[in-house]
Amino acid sequence: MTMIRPAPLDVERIRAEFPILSETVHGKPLVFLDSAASSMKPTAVIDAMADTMRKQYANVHRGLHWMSERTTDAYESTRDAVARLMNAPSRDEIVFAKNSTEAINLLAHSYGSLMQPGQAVLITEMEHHANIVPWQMLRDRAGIELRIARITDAGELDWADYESKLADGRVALVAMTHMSNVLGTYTPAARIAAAAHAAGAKVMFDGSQAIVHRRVDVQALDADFYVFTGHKLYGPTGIGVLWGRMALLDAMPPFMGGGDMIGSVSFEKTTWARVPHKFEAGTPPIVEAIGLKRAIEWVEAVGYDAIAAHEAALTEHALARLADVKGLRVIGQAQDRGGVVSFTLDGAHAHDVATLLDRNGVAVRAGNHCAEPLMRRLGVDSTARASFGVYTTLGEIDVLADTLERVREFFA
Amino acid sequence: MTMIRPAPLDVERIRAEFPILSETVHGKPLVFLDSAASSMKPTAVIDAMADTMRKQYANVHRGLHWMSERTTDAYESTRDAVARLMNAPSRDEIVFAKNSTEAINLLAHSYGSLMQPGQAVLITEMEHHANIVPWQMLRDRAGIELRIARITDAGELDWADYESKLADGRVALVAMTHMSNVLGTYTPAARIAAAAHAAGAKVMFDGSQAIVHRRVDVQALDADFYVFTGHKLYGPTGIGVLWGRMALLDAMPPFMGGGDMIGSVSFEKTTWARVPHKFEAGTPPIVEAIGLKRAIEWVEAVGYDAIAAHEAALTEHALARLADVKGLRVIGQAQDRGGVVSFTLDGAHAHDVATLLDRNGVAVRAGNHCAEPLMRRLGVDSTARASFGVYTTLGEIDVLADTLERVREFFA
Amino acid sequence: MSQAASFDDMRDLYQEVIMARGRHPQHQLRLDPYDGAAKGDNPMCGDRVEVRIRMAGDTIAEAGFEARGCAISVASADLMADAITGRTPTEVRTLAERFRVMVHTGACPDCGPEMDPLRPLVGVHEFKSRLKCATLPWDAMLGALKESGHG
Amino acid sequence: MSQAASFDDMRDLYQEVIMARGRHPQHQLRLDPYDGAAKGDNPMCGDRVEVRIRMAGDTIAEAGFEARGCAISVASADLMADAITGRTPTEVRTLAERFRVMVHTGACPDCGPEMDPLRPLVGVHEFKSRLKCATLPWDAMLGALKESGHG
Ligand SMILES: Cc1ncc(COP(=O)(O)O)c(C=O)c1O
Ligand SMILES: Cc1ncc(COP(=O)(O)O)c(C=O)c1O
Repeated sequence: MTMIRPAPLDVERIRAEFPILSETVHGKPLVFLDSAASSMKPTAVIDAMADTMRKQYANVHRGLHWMSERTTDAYESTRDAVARLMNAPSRDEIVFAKNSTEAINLLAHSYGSLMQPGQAVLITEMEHHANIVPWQMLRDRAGIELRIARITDAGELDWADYESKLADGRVALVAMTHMSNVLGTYTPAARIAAAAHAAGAKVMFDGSQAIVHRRVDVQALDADFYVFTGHKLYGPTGIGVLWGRMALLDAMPPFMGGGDMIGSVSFEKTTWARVPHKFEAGTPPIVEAIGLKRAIEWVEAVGYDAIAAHEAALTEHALARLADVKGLRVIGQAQDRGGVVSFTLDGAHAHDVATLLDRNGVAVRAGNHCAEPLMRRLGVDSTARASFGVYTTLGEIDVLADTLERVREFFA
Repeated sequence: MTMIRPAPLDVERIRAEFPILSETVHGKPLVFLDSAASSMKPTAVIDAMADTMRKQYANVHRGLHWMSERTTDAYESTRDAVARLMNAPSRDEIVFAKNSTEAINLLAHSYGSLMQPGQAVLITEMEHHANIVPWQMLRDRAGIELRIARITDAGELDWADYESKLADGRVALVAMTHMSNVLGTYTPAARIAAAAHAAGAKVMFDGSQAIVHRRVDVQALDADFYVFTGHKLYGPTGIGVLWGRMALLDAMPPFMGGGDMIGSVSFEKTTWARVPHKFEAGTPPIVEAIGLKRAIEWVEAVGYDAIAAHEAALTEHALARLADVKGLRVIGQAQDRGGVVSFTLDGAHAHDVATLLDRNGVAVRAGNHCAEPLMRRLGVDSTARASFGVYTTLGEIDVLADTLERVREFFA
Repeated sequence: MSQAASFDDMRDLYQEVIMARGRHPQHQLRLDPYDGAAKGDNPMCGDRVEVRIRMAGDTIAEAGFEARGCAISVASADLMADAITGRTPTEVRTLAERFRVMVHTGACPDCGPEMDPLRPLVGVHEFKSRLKCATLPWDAMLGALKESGHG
Repeated sequence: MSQAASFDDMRDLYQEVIMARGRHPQHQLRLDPYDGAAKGDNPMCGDRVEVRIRMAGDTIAEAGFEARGCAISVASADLMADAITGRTPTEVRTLAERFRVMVHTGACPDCGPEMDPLRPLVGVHEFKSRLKCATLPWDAMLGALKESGHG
């Protein structure tokens, strides 16, 4: 067991902002190590949403009255916050969707419809289903080839394989995770984008996990599209983001049709509104957008430097503690990794492990983590996964490790 | 001016449950007559959402741990509430989307993909853009004919025209509003469904407005699909519902791909989960579903009989009071109508009317109400629209009418 | 419930000239022949305006518009037509920018007497949702200028 | 932070026979020849089971399964194979229904001694998210029965 190092941020002060963390489960304090599935919400976010509904709410973009004006301002100002968060060149490039999954489906439908048979989309073996299935559906619908870049046994992108799959210049889009939700691997996004561009491909990063743990700068990465989801970033469910370069978004047809996304409508011919509205049909998740803005402000106030340092310390501690549990195998050995640790335990299936951990108040996820092809690649049926947030403590990781020792004994 | 009749429900008690209604606007008490755009939320709904995030939250369908189990139960129980609300035969037929617009787009993509060139979709002249544009996109994508049933000058479905457009048996789907958001017209849904079925067509009702004001029974209507949106039914933004008959949903391909909607995933071939999950890709609007359930319970507790009676009284009073305003013309004279009244005022454009009303605290909507083809049919550019909710009072309608008198003078 | 509607303060927005021009615009006409035309759309509320311009050498000889909109947008289009007639494209673009600043902020430090005819619209800055009504004709006019080859 | 893990109460779920059968199932084999086969999938967690049955006249002569899953699902499949062998399809369907009731409610008023071998799974009713682990093999088995023409 390694030394417990002082946390680089005031975890206890942060924990006090998350009311749910003082709940108990089966009579035990909740040790929530499932933040990669969805994070808990700070009071600031909860209050921002409730206050909106209590004090200043109406539909947006439609009313000339005070409530609608103010709510529109609040809703629209989230675009500024998101643009600042990811250093997007323009607020108008921020498109709201309901989650990462919808954002990727939007891209697969809309950008996908501009691709020609014979062109390819290149993903990797370590994608979440959200970044596999939409491209399979595009393949089956439009005759686009789906290519899969391999990963190494350590769980990193196999660079030679990646380059070879770009080599013939037929890849129109690289769609890759920026951080694996199973292995914790950060992919070298700037290098990936450069290679994609050199081969004539555009690149989309699935930042659902990445943006939770580290500052993302889409211009520094030279990305073309970037996607994330609110509920993992300490924000509400029901809202996600697609960022794209204006020139690309501008050339893309809409995905869904309805109110707010039109220029003018006649039965014969309908014209589209400008980006981003073209992609936002219907009443948007208004209260959720307002909550997301508050979540972004909250994350910025804590600061990505502190978050990244904190989570690096947690991950290091977790890897050290878990290494001491007999029969425990950590899945994924990437050099550059975030706060997610998957593992298997000899003699105990991941579900059984998770059930016992839960009995002791420890929430982890077990299963294939919406990454079945990755499981197959790794030669496992399922793993247990502990994932960390800004509120996770080193002590909670000790509870995990100690409990895993008892689980091992239980199944021995 | 007609007599003020006693309201059939205790409006003041109900108003006390909507904190926003005690806000002021430009120093005047808020008179919120824009509920058809989006309704205000009762404390019960706000608290249900905040409490979820404060006490019992995690991602759903994925965790074996307590928080995830309980949150999954809460999320899934909303299906039971919705099924009860609309008397759906099975909870498994309740599909969550982010709003009505997504629900209709889902249908247009998925059910639409089963249609053959030569088949037609039949809508009406009085649809919201949400029930026009998705079908235009299907038409342009797949060579499906789009037919438009006419309305009468009174703003009712032109029955002869409707029947004649069904006559050749090539209509695969009738997609019609159950209540117009501009005219207030209730369409005779059961008769419409019977005629559609007789002609071999399925029928979808856009109940975005209808279900707010009256009890809906999809079995009694003999509907095939029914769509509504949470934020108009005193519920959260970010959640809507598609109900469909199981046999139809079962035969439909998925719309979006991702987590939660799969059976198993391999790069070669992916299989789909069962209905309703097949249509719910990604992390759903969890907190919003829980809020919607509370909204439904709240509406049921007030009772549709009381709501319908209250709104009928409001509408009657509004029509009487507005008839006395010189130069004011009410648009839409349907026999069977709900709590929405559109009008124009001679010598004053609807926007100018709305701005002045707003100065006096009265929130109405002005414009084309996402129904541009209907405006063209009616020969107007725009209208002002007052719409009523369960919390609207007869006194508020008097404020509207009195203020309109002053607006008329202002522009005289 | 008694809720007195006193619209006195609304005269800041609806100044007399705006009421008059909104009701009886002087340039609401379909200019023909013309050198450039463009449409402006505000899909959120249904406003629409088409602006046409005719050039004489390097100045705008005449401007006309067809509008479907409120008093603010019609008056704005009409006053704009006054203001741009006889000016060069460069002057007009400067006017457009100053107008934008004026209606957004309520002030215009750089404005000279050439802006005087447009000043009645200054009240719009307090009505955020009506800004678009005032600026829509200007956007269309800049489009028409572009189409005429002077953009 | 000290959080004692006492798993004594977990023996209700993980009874000895479940631990034993989960680790060393007796019917985990690829039955061939067979009369009916079906797969069960729990996509939420990645469990998968395939059940095969061989009939002898009107009774199930043998059942075998291949499973990828937890102790509960493997033990449930294994105990199921014991319980259904030698029984008619009608009897098996009754067993399946009683099993369903037992694991959902923790009680089975209608259960006779034929259910005794399955009783160790009663603890599952307190672990809602694990119910599917216990019932997945039964769903697959009913599918196999159907495929064999005895459904
Ligand atoms: C009749 C009708 N249909 C559809 C919609 C669209 O609802 P949403 O914007 O929530 O998708 C609305 C409201 O905007 C409506 O009034
Ligand atoms: C890497 C990754 N991509 C995509 C998603 C999908 O996010 P959502 O379910 O919010 O659409 C997730 C999380 O579930 C994820 O971890």
